[in-house]
Amino acid sequence: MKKSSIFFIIILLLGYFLAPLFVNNAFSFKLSEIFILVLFASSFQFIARTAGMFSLGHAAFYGVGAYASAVLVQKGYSIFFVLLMAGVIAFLLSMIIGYLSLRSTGIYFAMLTLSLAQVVYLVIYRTPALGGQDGIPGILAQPINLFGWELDISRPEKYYYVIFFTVVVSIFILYILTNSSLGHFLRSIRENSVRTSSLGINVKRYQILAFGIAGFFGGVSGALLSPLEGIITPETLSWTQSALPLIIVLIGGINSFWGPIVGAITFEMLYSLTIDSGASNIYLGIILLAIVLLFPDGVIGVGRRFISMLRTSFSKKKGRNMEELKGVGKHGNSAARRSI
Amino acid sequence: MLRIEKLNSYYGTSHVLHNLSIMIKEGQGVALIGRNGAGKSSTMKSIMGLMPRVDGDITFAENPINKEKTHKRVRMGIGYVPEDRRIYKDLTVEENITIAANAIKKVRKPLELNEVWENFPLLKDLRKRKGSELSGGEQQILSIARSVVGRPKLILLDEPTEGIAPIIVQNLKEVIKNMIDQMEVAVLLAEQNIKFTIDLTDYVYVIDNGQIVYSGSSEEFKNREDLHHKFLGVSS
Amino acid sequence: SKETATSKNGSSSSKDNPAKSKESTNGDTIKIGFIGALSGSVGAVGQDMKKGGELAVEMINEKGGINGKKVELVSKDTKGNPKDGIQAVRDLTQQGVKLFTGVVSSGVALAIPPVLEQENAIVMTTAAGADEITGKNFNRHVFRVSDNAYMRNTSAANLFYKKYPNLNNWANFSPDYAYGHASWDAFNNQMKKINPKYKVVKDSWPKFGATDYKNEIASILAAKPDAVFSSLYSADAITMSKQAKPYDFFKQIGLFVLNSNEGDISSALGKDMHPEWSGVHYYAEAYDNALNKEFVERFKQKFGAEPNGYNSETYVSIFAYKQAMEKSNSMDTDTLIKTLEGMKFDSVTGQREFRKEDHQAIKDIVWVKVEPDNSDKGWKVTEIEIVPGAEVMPPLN
Amino acid sequence: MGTLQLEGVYKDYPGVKVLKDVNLTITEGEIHAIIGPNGAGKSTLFGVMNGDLFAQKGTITFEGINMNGKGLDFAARNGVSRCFQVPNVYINLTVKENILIALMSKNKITRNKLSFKTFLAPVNAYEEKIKEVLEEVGLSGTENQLIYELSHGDKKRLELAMAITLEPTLLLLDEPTAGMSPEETSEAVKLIKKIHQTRNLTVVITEHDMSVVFSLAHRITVLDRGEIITTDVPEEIKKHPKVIEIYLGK
Amino acid sequence: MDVLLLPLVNGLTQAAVLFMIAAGLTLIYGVLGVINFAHGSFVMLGSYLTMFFFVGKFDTVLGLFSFIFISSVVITLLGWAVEVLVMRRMYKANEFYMVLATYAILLIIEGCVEKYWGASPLSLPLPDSLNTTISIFGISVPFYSILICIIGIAVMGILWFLMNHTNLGRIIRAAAADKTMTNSLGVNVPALFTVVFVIGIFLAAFAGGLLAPTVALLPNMGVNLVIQAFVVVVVGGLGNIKGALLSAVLVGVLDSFLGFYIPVLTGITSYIVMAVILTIRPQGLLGKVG
Ligand SMILES: Nc1ncnc2c1ncn2[C@@H]1O[C@H](COP(=O)(O)OP(=O)(O)OP(=O)(O)O)[C@@H](O)[C@H]1O
Ligand SMILES: Nc1ncnc2c1ncn2[C@@H]1O[C@H](COP(=O)(O)OP(=O)(O)OP(=O)(O)O)[C@@H](O)[C@H]1O
Ligand SMILES: [Mg+2]
Ligand SMILES: [Mg+2]
Repeated sequence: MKKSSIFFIIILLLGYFLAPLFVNNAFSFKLSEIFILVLFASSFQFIARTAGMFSLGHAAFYGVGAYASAVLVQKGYSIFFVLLMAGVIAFLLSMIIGYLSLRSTGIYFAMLTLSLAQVVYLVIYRTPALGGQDGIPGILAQPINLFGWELDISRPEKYYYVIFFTVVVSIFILYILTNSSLGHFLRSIRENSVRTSSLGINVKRYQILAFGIAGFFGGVSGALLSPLEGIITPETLSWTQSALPLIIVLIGGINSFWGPIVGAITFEMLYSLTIDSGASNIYLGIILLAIVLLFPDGVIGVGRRFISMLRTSFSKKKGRNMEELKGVGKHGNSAARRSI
Repeated sequence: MLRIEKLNSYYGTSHVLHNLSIMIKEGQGVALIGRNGAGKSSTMKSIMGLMPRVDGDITFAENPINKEKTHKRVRMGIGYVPEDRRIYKDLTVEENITIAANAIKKVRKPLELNEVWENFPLLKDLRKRKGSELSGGEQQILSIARSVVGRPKLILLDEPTEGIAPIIVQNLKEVIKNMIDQMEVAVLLAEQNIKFTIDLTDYVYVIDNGQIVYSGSSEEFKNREDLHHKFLGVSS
Repeated sequence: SKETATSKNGSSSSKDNPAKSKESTNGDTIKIGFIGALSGSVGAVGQDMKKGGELAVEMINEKGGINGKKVELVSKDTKGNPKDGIQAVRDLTQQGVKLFTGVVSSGVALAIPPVLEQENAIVMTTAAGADEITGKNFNRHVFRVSDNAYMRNTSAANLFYKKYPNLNNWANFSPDYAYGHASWDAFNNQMKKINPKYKVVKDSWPKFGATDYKNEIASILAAKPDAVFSSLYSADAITMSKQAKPYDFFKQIGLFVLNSNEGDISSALGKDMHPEWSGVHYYAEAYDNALNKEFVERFKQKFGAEPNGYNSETYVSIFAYKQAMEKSNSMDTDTLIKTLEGMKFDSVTGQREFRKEDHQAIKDIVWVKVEPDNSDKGWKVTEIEIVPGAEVMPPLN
Repeated sequence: MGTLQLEGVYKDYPGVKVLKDVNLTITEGEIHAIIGPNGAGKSTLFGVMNGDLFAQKGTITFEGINMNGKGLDFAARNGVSRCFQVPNVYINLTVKENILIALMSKNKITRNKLSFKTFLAPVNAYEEKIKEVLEEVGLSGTENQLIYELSHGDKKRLELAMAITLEPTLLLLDEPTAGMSPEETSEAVKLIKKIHQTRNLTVVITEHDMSVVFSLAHRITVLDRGEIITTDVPEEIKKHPKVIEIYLGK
Repeated sequence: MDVLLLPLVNGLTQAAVLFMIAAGLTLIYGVLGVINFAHGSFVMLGSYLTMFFFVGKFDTVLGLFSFIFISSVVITLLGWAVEVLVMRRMYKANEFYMVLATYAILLIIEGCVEKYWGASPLSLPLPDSLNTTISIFGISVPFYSILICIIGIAVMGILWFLMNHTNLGRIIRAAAADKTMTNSLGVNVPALFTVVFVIGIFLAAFAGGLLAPTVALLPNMGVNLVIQAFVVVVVGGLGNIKGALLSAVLVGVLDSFLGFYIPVLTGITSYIVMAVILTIRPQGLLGKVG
């Protein structure tokens, strides 16, 4: 990473850290939700972009993490322990689902994850101990003790910091994993699994591991959700929820590590802007269509194109650069296709 | 019959064919010789309209075709045997051939099935086998048969001998010769195998780095070992 | 062009513009927040509820508002999701709203109390029926102006035992989810208590949102019940009715009780409507008091239709707020909660009272008998029964 | 050691018997060629040899280890590397990244130096090694090229480089010179010879170019319709009447 | 006897509708490579339009079926427009972009229906002459269910003939395997794509029309149907019409039976069936390997 972008990230983090001091509660609640979505989408992107596995059942881990945290928080455990446990439970579940689904590939894999996630959804939906269809209300995080300093995190402005810290750390870990040798193996499997396997790599084991890691962080993101909203319902596991990370990642830009972040912010903004129009689905549909048809590299792709346009308009060799610019767009598209 | 002038082709940003000009007369066998990556396949794809971007003129039977869709070109009488064969793995040998026949049926009368078996006796026994159950050589022959069934005026053959046993290569040679001589089909043959090519064709284009670097009659080229060496790296 | 854009914004309705709204709170407007599903699968219910609220606000403002202040209804769509419900409450409280009405889904009603507490606000739910809202999950910031599952279905048992003492073999036909189970439990328990000959011959639990009920229909018929109790909801009830028709289901059983049909199901089915007893929040012709007359008249005037139970409950809730504010002459949340607790107030369905301990309104339960006929509508109400709320209030725990 | 043994191997696809009673011993250190007409089952035999395909009957052992159907990765970890008929490399990665994956895998197999450095910054950790391997196969200077910029012959070299990175004892090459120009072919032959010598490998190849076969192979097995016709030294094969009839022609 | 027969007939009725939806889905996937999430919204539109044209106008059997047909045609035209305007630009893209594109279309269609007809459930009455039961082996079965089964079988027959005994069918199968090559053999592949998409949409709309008199109409009614149909398609083997038939019957009947005897499994059955079959045969019942 370049020095300038590290600097930029630090400024950004500082801004987010201080945000609750300047904005109202509704806004910091919204920010919290965005953070959770960012982690949810990043965990999805970890397998989608790095390992080329498009799961359509990612909400299962999100939801199971959320339920685990709802139960554990109510039992009085401290939030960080709860997050870890929820992650571990989601990890185990996703290893199982991964083991079953990874017998197939491509769209079969997607449909298998979708259907297994539906099974998880229906099981939770019909478990009276978990509140059935009504879910579990009244989830309030216990105060945490930081070096003798008691922090009441039951209020969202305070709980914000738990979310902030967890998401930043998780994304950092995901970043490292993506660029580690594990990430390289996963990419190589995505590129050509026969070749990877003939290099002596047990392809399936790695895929399951990657699926498990994605499940872990998906679970953590869900676990952050339930104390924030105070209630958890089976809808958290529904298939539309599984489509969410895919939508976010594609809106943001699938090829960029920052895609989920940009995507989550854009998505939440669109959602808030259109919810009271009474036709939010139509707007969302049109916007998605526009992105898919016109901006396959998402908002980040648009930004990059815009920046490179600015650059070229300042440079002298104009005639040639227009040509190049077309190339950038085209190349971008094909890169998007390739990398999936 | 086919005339290519100043053809430039691109894959995205990479410019692979530069000002290429080629001419093929009716019923003539023409060779396109060049080493790996020289641009043989790209030339054929350009003729078929399968390249992402092509500039220049291509006329076939006096009609400009560079704006036509691929299927239109086929219906005008161009057949194509790609280097990777691309037979239908799930369909039987017979079905593979009937599809090709049906596709141009409205335009021209295709060959009857038994005419196909006559020309490609090897396929007759494999008639009911699925494409996936054929070996590489069998697939190659099927692929050629499939393009011939529509009685094209011109066939583009991309490296038909690649990965084929010597004995089948002999067979293949006769099949192609037969096409040119008896069926009066013009053939553009992309090859690296000079021996195989020269006997089948009477004119040769040598392509290197996307440019035509030599053209002349096959007889002449046959004896120009210096050229073989220069453009194809044959040392003998 | 920037300036015109701003001025356009400024002139648009204030609910879109938090800056402007804040200003007006400090002035002389009382804002009441309406939250409910305005789109999505229960969107129609939310739309109906909102109409009642709009009418109430209009009528109050005509007569000079509350304590001399104008009232404004600001609304936000929850789509029936807890998540959006919470966000709606947060957004509206940020605009200075402290009093809420509406709420279609029980999920939202159960989700928002912690936020209400934090923001020191009150909600008066007008349709959510889950018992927990005023029971197990009681929260002092939540009031329910309408009835709940326990009341509705206990009243059913009382009423139909009294009306049809000879129908003893009952079948249950309810959706397999919380509200369905709560409904059946209340009905079943009460029947067991009061009718010694009562027997359940078939207990069917189709999936919520199912599209095929033929297996259940046939097996219920096979059990030959005298009467069928059902808490199928909305689309499910319609689908079931359509699929039951070829079997002559409704002719073969003596009595069909559907615990929640605010006229929506009958209207959708039209000519296909079957005979049934429907449980409703309110029925326009059931009451002959002045308040109701005024409501029906004004509602018809404004919306060109007869009001239903979703319209009425939100309407009533706004007047309840009005009475509490006027009685205490205060806008303070705490004071208002204390005033509302145990408050008696007149409504279109006669007098109601918020029970002090659980904030559940003591109100009548209305049952109407619907039968097919040859009119354009395809059905008509032939009988109305009212069960006083006090008889069926859930026990306090 | 280094010996691959096939005994009574049968392999069917639904409706097609591809290999019939194949008995074959590849002895340590030899270059063994398998030839035969198209569809004889050469590629299938390769698949069976390295555990990619499961033979319904018979045993396949390498250095005493059962290979049958154990998967490509198992074979690779036990010293069997394979190059495919169509060069099989990571087409969207650079040359360097291709080798990098192989090196990381090797590191994983031998479990040496599982350090933080190789986990977190693999590219830097392997820089040196990548250079060495590329030099060995004659691809120096192409580190940062994308695969589609490579010639066909170079792709085959790259695949070979990846295979030898694993330091195998047995190398399976399926038509190593198919699609190559004569120049590339003769270079490929030299390269295979060199690698065979310096690395002390056992090599099995299939090939249709008889000049390649005769200049490389110590022994040749002729396969026809799934059955072994004969296994012998090149001089004998050239004279074998059946082989001439079904394969060599003339 | 009746305890066995009843769920069987019900299951077969479900299977008939599911098959019609799944056949279109699987055909579109097989040739165009598109997972059409919007398929369900065309089913839903089929129901709504039939209701829109039909209600209170021509209360006869002939009236009902003509309007089912007319709505299907109208929707097919819409499908054609969608193919030309949207899908055609998407074929080169990754399949998940297409999932998203069709999801967007679903949102738009659903949103428009909700705007126009409202979110509350609507109903289309069945003509009285169809609203009866007939007795089979002593148990009464709704006549309309039997009718749906018969139509399902007829549709199957037509499709089977189309795919195996017509040129179009062979070419469709060829294009499913290799578009570029099929194009190079002289087939107008883009036009073929349109034809296939439109056939699929017609089947969906037709199924929707048939379904309309038996259920409450809701703007989101297509979503559950399409997910069920996906299960059917995947279990049968993507792109395989015969597989779709087999698995529609399997899923329909199993769901009906298990739901009847073990109510707690209703709605989960099909997913469990799918999970079990795909773990044993990852490519689906009749899917091809790889
Ligand atoms: N899909 C592609 N994208 C980008 N470049 C490509 C693509 N396909 C081929 N090229 C490049 O275009 C050039 C010409 O390739 P082409 O396939 O036409 O050569 P060829 O003569 O047919 O070679 P061969 O003998 O290997 O078949 C080569 O440099 C090749 O790398
Ligand atoms: N997956 C498969 N299913 C059915 N039959 C197959 C399959 N793969 C190969 N075959 C059949 O097995 C036989 C041997 O094929 P194989 O590819 O091993 O031949 P080969 O000797 O490598 O031929 P070539 O020299 O053309 O590459 C062929 O007849 C082929 O049709
Ligand atoms: Mg080529
Ligand atoms: Mg082979």
